Amino acid sequence: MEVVIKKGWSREEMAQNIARDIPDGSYVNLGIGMPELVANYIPENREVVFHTENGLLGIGPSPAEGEEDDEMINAGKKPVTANKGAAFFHHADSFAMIRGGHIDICVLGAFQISEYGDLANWSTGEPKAIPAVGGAMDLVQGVKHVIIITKHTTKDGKPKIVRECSYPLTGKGVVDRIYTDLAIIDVTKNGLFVKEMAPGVDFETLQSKTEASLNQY
Amino acid sequence: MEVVIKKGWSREEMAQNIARDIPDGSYVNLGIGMPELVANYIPENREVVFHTENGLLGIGPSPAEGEEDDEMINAGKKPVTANKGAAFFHHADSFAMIRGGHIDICVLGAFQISEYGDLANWSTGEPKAIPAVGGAMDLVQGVKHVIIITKHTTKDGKPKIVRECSYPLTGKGVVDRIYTDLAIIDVTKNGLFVKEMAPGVDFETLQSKTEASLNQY
Amino acid sequence: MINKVVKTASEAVADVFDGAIVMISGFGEAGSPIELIHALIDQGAKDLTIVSNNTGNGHVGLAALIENRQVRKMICSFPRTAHSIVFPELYKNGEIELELVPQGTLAERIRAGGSGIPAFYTPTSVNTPLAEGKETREIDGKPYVLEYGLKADFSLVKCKTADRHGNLLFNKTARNFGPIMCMGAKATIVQAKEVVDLGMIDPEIVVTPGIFVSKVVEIADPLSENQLIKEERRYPWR
Amino acid sequence: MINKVVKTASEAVADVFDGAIVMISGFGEAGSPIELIHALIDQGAKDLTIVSNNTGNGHVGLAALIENRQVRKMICSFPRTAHSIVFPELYKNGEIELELVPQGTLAERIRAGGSGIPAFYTPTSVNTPLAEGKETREIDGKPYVLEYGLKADFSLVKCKTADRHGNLLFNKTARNFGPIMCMGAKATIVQAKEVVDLGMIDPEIVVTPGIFVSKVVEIADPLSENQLIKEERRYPWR
Repeated sequence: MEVVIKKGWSREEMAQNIARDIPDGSYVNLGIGMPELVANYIPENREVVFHTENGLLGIGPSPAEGEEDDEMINAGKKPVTANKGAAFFHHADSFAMIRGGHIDICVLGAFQISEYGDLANWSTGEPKAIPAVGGAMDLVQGVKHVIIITKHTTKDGKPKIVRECSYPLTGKGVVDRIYTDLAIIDVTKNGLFVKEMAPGVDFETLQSKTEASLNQY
Repeated sequence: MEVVIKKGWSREEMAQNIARDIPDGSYVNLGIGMPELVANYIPENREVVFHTENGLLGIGPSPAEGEEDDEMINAGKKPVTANKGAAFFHHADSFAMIRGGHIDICVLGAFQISEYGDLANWSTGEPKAIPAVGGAMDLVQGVKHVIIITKHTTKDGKPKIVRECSYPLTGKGVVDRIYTDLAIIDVTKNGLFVKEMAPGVDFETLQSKTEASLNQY
Repeated sequence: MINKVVKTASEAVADVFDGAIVMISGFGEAGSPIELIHALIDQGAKDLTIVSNNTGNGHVGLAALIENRQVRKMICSFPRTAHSIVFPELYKNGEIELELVPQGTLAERIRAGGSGIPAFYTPTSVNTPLAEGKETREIDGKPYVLEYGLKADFSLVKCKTADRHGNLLFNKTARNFGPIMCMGAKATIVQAKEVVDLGMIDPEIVVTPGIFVSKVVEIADPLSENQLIKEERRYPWR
Repeated sequence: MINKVVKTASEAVADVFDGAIVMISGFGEAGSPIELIHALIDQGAKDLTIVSNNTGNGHVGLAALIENRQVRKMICSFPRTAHSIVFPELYKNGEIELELVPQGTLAERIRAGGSGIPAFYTPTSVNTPLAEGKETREIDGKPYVLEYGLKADFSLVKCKTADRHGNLLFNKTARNFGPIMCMGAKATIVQAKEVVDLGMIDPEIVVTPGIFVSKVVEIADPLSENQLIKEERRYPWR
């Protein structure tokens, strides 16, 4: 009998890993795309309030088909509902929450993260590309804990955790923790520390897929 | 038969003079004390919305005795009511209205006004006095038309309209028009111009009670 | 008497002039005053600078205004959305200007402009290309960027309920930039799903007090951008 | 589960420490959290810096806190009101510090502190003694003063209605500084006339979203400062 070693976490498992680490009572902003998955995995005994920068605290589950409302959407422009205890507000108040340090955690995607916690996630810097920044630069500066969810490498296998970001920065020294398909990595003053590795992943393999130097606790 | 010449306007007439000049549809902030009288004299066919900096647009008449509400007051801490179409808001929004140039007219009292429209109305500068400024400095900078209501001279007959204010300033070059018991005076780039004199007051008398130079239109 | 209610969208936007700075509410497909924008297309004012979070969708509303070549410059945070077709095309051809502003900075600049605050410091965009050429400053040991208040000549805003004083209520996440854009313009033009009698809106729940509003027009059944995009409609209708 | 409701005012203010900066809501006699202040007197934290528009009335509430020598410094706009007796006396004797701030600047500094804006320019106080020693700057040909955001360790706020998430509704002009002080502190402590079940407050009319609130205590029948002053009461009661 052959033992099948599963290499790396799936998208759902990455989201689960993050959800597991979000404390009860947290106020959380989820970026567009993969970060949105996190909402599905909050343990049932925890109450977490989700914020969307377009003016809602207390996002509920997606509406049933046919129940969508054009005027009830999240930052990704997808239809949402509101939980009990929700509140609507305008954009300046919404970013007062973000910039003012009132949101506990945000989960964002990334193009690159440097070993100093620099983040690049808004522009590839290509001359023909249309730049679009949204709320990312506000989130990384204002939110207490900035968490990244990303595949460990690009589609063509290049490291996303690098010594220095080559793409335009979203913020310098802003990332607190990185959740990839291969590992969970803390960004500390003393460098990157591997907190956990996916089943079947060893430190050497992980380092080989990472440009920046990794440390073990 | 002797002709009795009435010298100067009463407090009520001064307030009436101002009320007469407030256009229909204006948003108006009234200072504490004599300015508050203006609200009583708005002609019936005009709709004027009164603002109080402690968070209400649409102040209505004073409540009947026994109907007062501790939590329904104006900036002078006096009980008020709210008209139809009123709105409550917090202090930052209230001063956004003031500082942002959204209020058409404010009516304030004065210790001194200079011929350049400088206003002193918050402190006599006495070393033992407790300074208190409130919203006066915001009003004079932000409101479109700053109007002063004041006796022409102090209790002991000294001019209040002076060449230069000796009291600490509330704002420099901020006053647009002065309504006193003796005259209505415009503050212009070319100096003070007398728009109207009270019955029985002549220009010479008026100038003799005014330190600054007055001009006639 | 104060009566800010006008009868038609065309009457509401009649004063918009060539070269004006115009704020337009909305985030994605929620809260965009589509009837006011279409009236502005009919009216024809050109060389406009538009302040709006996005650049419009499909070929209707803001996208149609851009397509009709009435817009010289966009000030926005996210010009590239799923249904944005018109702006990217013009931008790549160098036919429209873009001032890219982080979303929170955009919101704060609009609020500042409406609040008499000419400039403020913010941590957002520090050490990024969007801070290049801007004044930075250390306060309590942390770096900040100086940003300036934004003021518009006109704001076009969509809301749920209005009265003749211009007191407004909004609907869910269609509130977004509406209330601050009402503050930020010399003249604020609002389309409301319903205009109610004065006194029908509880003073405790007013979101935008009438002082921030110049004109109101009732549009009882506003078009849905989503629907128009699905149907591939274009404005002017053809 | 999120439950910010605590049982007593003493429990609510238990964490206030010596030397803390504390914002206290209210304007004149409206909106002052008198039960929370009295609990703070019982608790005894001293050397406090208090941010509040006025300096309290008679010998109760904020005035009693000052009289009990727990306050080192007041940051306020109008320290001299009809019923303010305690502060003027101490101030004349040099026993309490005063930072006098124009009311709109006070409000804006509190909002800025709570919004991550470290500093902003304002026209208010330009060319007056209150601008002395402050940086000024010309923007578009007009002079402005640089003012800094205010942040507190605690805010004590009174409101009408709260739920267990800390969503708040206020009552009439007792709203005043409450909502911005909720934003401006690391820990915001609220006394509400009623605590209602989650879901009872319409999300469209929430004035202060719960994210800005740390603790809520229900005080169903708060004392009236006006009444206490008429009765010449003093706290601690004697």
